[in-house]
Amino acid sequence: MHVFTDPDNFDAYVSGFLWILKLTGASAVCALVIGVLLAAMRVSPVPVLRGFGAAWVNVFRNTPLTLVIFFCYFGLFATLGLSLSQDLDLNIYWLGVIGLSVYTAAFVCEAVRSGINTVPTGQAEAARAIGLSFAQTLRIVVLPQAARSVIAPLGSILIALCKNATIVGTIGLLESSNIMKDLINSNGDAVIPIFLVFAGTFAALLIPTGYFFGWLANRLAVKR
Amino acid sequence: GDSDEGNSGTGAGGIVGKAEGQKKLVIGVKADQPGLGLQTGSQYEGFDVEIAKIIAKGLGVEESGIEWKTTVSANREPFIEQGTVDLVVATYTINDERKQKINFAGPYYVAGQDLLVKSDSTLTGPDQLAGKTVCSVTGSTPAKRIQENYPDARLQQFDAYSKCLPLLENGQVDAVTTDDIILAGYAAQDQYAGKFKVVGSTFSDEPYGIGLKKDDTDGCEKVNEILKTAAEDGSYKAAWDATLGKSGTPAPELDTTKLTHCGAA
Amino acid sequence: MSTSSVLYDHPGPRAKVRNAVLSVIFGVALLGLLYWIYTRFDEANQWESWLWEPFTRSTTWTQFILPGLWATLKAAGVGMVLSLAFGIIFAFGRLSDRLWISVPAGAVVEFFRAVPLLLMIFFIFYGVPFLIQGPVTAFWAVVIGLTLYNGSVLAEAFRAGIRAVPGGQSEAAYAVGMRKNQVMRLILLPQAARAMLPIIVSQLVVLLKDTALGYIVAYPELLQRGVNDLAANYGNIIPAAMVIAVIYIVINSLLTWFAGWLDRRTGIRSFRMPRQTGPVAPANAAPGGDGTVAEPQG
Amino acid sequence: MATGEPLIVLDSVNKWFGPLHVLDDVSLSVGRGEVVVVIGPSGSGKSTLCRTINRLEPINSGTITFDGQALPAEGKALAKLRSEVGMVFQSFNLFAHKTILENVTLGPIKVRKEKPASARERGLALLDRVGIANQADKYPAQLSGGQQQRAAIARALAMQPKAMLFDEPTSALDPEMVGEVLDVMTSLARDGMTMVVVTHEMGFARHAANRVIFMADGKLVEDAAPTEFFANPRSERAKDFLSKILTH
Amino acid sequence: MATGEPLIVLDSVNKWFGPLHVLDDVSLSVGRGEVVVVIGPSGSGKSTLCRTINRLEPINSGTITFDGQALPAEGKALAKLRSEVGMVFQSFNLFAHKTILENVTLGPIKVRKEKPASARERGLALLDRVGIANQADKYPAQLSGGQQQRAAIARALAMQPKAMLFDEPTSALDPEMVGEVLDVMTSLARDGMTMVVVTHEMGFARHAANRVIFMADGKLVEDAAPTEFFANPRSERAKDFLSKILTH
Ligand SMILES: Nc1ncnc2c1ncn2[C@@H]1O[C@H](COP(=O)(O)OP(=O)(O)OP(=O)(O)O)[C@@H](O)[C@H]1O
Ligand SMILES: Nc1ncnc2c1ncn2[C@@H]1O[C@H](COP(=O)(O)OP(=O)(O)OP(=O)(O)O)[C@@H](O)[C@H]1O
Ligand SMILES: [Mg+2]
Ligand SMILES: [Mg+2]
Repeated sequence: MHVFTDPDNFDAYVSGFLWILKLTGASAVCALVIGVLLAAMRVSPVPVLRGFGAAWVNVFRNTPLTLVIFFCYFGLFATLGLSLSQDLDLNIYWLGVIGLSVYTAAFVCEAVRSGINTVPTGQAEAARAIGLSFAQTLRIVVLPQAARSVIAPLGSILIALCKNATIVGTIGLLESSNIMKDLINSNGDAVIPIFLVFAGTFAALLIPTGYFFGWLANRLAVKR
Repeated sequence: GDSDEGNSGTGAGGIVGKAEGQKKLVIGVKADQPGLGLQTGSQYEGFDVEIAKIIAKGLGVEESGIEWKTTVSANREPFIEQGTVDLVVATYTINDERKQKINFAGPYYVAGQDLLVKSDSTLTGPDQLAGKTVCSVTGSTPAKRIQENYPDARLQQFDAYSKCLPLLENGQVDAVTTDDIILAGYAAQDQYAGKFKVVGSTFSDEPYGIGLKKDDTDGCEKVNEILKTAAEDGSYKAAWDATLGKSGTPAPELDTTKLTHCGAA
Repeated sequence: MSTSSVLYDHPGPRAKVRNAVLSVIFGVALLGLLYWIYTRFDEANQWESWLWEPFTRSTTWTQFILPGLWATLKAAGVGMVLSLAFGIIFAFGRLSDRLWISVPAGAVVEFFRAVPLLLMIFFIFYGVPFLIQGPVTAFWAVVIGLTLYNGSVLAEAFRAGIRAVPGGQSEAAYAVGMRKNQVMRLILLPQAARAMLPIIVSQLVVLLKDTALGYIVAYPELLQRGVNDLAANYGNIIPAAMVIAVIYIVINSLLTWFAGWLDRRTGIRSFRMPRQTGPVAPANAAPGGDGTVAEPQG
Repeated sequence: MATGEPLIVLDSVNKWFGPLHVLDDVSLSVGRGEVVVVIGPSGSGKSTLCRTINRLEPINSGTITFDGQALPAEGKALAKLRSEVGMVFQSFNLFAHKTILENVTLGPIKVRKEKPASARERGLALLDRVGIANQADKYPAQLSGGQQQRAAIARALAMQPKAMLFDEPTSALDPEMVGEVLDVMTSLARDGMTMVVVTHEMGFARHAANRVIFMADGKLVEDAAPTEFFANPRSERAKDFLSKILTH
Repeated sequence: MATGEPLIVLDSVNKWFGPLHVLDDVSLSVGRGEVVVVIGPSGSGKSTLCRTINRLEPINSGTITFDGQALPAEGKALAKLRSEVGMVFQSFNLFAHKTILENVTLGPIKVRKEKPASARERGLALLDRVGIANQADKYPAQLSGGQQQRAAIARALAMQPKAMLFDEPTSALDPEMVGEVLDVMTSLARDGMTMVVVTHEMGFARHAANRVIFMADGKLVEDAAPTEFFANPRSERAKDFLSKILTH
């Protein structure tokens, strides 16, 4: 444990996880918004929108996140000139957020869409049969019921997102995986304790998160 | 603790014994550094690779008996310690921290940290880096040196130098930093011909060594002998000329008086 | 599209016009955006022929891309087989009546689901050799990492799938005199596997993509060879990344398509997860929406 | 009971699901206050017929008019039409995330823009009429099937519809609950509601219906008064069907 | 028809689901070849009764013997017992991933270790007996409800059971398919099979049963010959129930 009693190392450890948390937080919000929009497109009656949603999902689900993040840096920033901050780290951070968001949004979209599909068709029909409009049907009847069956999968996606944040390290952000690599490089005799501390921190963050979402999903589950 | 559990001891367990007994060696080299260790398909080429071949030959191992293994900066010590490779010739700077874990033969070349900039750049040294963006590899010694000694420079890190170069070309970074010899390798690549220059004011000494197991003193001494011979019979110069020398840089002198004591002292 | 059509009405004449108009507007906007990106890449000289010329040479393919692809497929293939085995074993473990089996199985699954694969692979490569006093090759570091993570996700998918098989199926099996392990093996697992096929396949796609994380231990997979190493030779990193991205998309789509084809061929078409009719026991029958989406690691 | 011009008129209606001809040149008119029972074997198109009347299913050819007007194709007009035609489904389809009372008041409040207070009052009165006023604040899953179906009827009635469509309202129910739902339906019929009822309850057809319609393979095969139909079915199909359904 | 010692004997059986007393001191014996119909309102414990007999549900107190032996608690002996008691469920529960014939032969092959060829032959004969030999290679989802339920009966018969339990075998069926299933059951009864049948089909109870048992709130309220029970139910509960179920 001598590795972490060194204040420099400890600070590095903390800052690594802070980056992970910040990446996760911002990307979770963006991915949720984009994902829901995409899901709305995929169930919309407009063919081009449906096609766009499907293409998005297919492209991002089939590309390694490492490449997506790569394109955010080398495509958006280096080629298209999208600079999000004067600060180097912040710029990488925001590019990472974009990459994580567009990638995760594909999974959110699928979760929401299959959530909508778990609402029995009779519910939408009954809503239309009493004269509710499309928007009302969606808003008052379908989405509230879908939201509840979508919570557990969204929980898994959030957990995966948090772990995926480590991949932003490939474009130079000193998040936990880079920090761990660094510590292991300079403390070859303590590989196992170092790994256990990092893995343990992730486990301590994410296992309860998983149980929380499971609990929430159960609590809100619509009894049929 | 002491690594004397059978397979990793001195003598028969060292590279000399292995080379004699099996006529085979596993050598770790870089795969992504033009001019030094670059993998093209199953072939590796570059100065480090040539040096490795000279050493293998000196140990009595044919080229066909060499198994090349790609190493990256971060996995060189573990590879040696765990016996994944017998030797590492991979832009491997000799320093005290590393000497704790492994043994170094050499140096076969003394590099120094330098900057690669666009041909028309006015940068002349690290002191002018304040506010400029420098690109290097995550967690590498050059990156750390910039962080510590030139904190005003903005440091962009990637997992490979090859990612720095397009940014330098675009102007998104002002300089790429690492050992001059590595930079020279990139500058000499066809596609960048004439675009970049190595600034030429090194700000560190990076004696490149050949890594082997900590307790393989015999092997280390043997390698040093081989290097001495290579300096004398011209094979060292030939290795340079066939690789980094192609860009016109004359071969350096190999100062055989500086060879290590192989942990004997 | 029959699934989504329940949401909105069959379009009338005005709706049809509106949809067409929206289609055109959105389509034009999209094309405009793509064109803008194209020109920006053009301004950055990314379409210059020397950047792309290497891809017309066979050596680029035989020396970089194909060996990388082969390494990727090899790791993914072995990883898939091991993950499925791991998934089945641990799903059964977690469903066991015996606490001393189900609790450790649950802990293992939860732990490996919570640790980033990047850290896992790195540790297997650098840390495990200290434990086993012997080297671990990059290949096995990648494969074992993939197996532990994806196997754990699959274990959860199988478990959810088994629990989603209507209770009546296992009751009927018990009623003809089957033992618990026969019921699991002959009735529950095949149905769960088929019902969960989409999730299993998307998890296998995730697994294939995750081989890209092998870069951290210098495993020479597609991304490493095709982007980093190729660009070290030719200095064309952005075009290389585009080509490699397309290859990933094609391969993963093929995998998805293959699963669909297998699905149809094995006559699964005629198979449908039976619906539980009549009174459902309120207790253990909750085929919730959990685990219906693959976990998008890497 | 039919008075004045008919409320619902189907004229040569055809509908296909892909290659399947589900409604084959169906013409039918239902007068105001009339109760029409539709019977026929499974898959004969009864549900589809029902659903075309409030355009949950569009038709491929022919015309349907309701209260003298052709069915609107979309938009507000269609929503308005639907709110005037109550529909009760086999599987109840109560909104699972709303209480019984909320189920009943949702339409009046959101579609008719009624004030919540008055909608609530009327809702409670309707729940009382179908005999489940004491269940108002429970969720659908907490009710028995019979109670759920009665709530569904109340929900439809809350829109003050001109006609009601029932698609096998009792076939998902436990036998001892069938009676309570049929009782509510019979009282509606007595009060002069125009009703189209798909059902297998021959008892209900006998005493509550004005006409019985027999469908097979998408065709309207017979259309007769109940006494006549049960005593003396004209077609072989109807005879065969009745023999299967009435023996046990 | 009862001959010799009874096949199934329940003695003071009690069962709770948490606080709910689902079987309240139930005693019952079913003789060999006897057909017992169980009726009663929803939730009265009929299914539970049925399921305790092959120990799909364990009981809290009392004893159940089958063919002279107490029900084994677990393991091989329990599996053997279950294979001797055929069970037919309301929702068919055919194995969805196996063809009809595989459904029928799975038990004989995997439990009885019969040779596939002979199991196949017997399976086909049984499918023929229930009238669906031509559906042998289809999957359950491709069959109508009536056909599925007949396949389920064949599957149970394939184990050559000493008794058969039916839990509302016709209540998930379309009305015109009820007859075909009841016909198969009636013929089984005529062939001397010992049967316990939970059903709402009063017709079947009347002509095929030797005894009718009426349950309410977990208690066995009446146990009488069918003619006697229908003509003259003794308890208020039974009267009330019959009135609900027979009026429409
Ligand atoms: N959305 C749909 N898409 C394709 N086919 C459909 C659809 N809905 C119904 N069908 C088919 O149309 C035919 C008529 O269906 P419908 O539900 O109207 O019959 P039904 O008389 O109500 O039968 P049941 O008594 O079983 O309810 C059936 O063969 C059915 O499979
Ligand atoms: N697994 C279970 N856990 C808890 N309660 C149960 C369970 N199974 C049944 N019950 C309850 O036990 C009571 C009796 O159930 P049972 O299914 O035996 O009734 P039934 O007479 O068959 O009713 P139905 O006619 O509706 O099938 C019911 O109140 C039911 O809710
Ligand atoms: Mg219908
Ligand atoms: Mg029951």
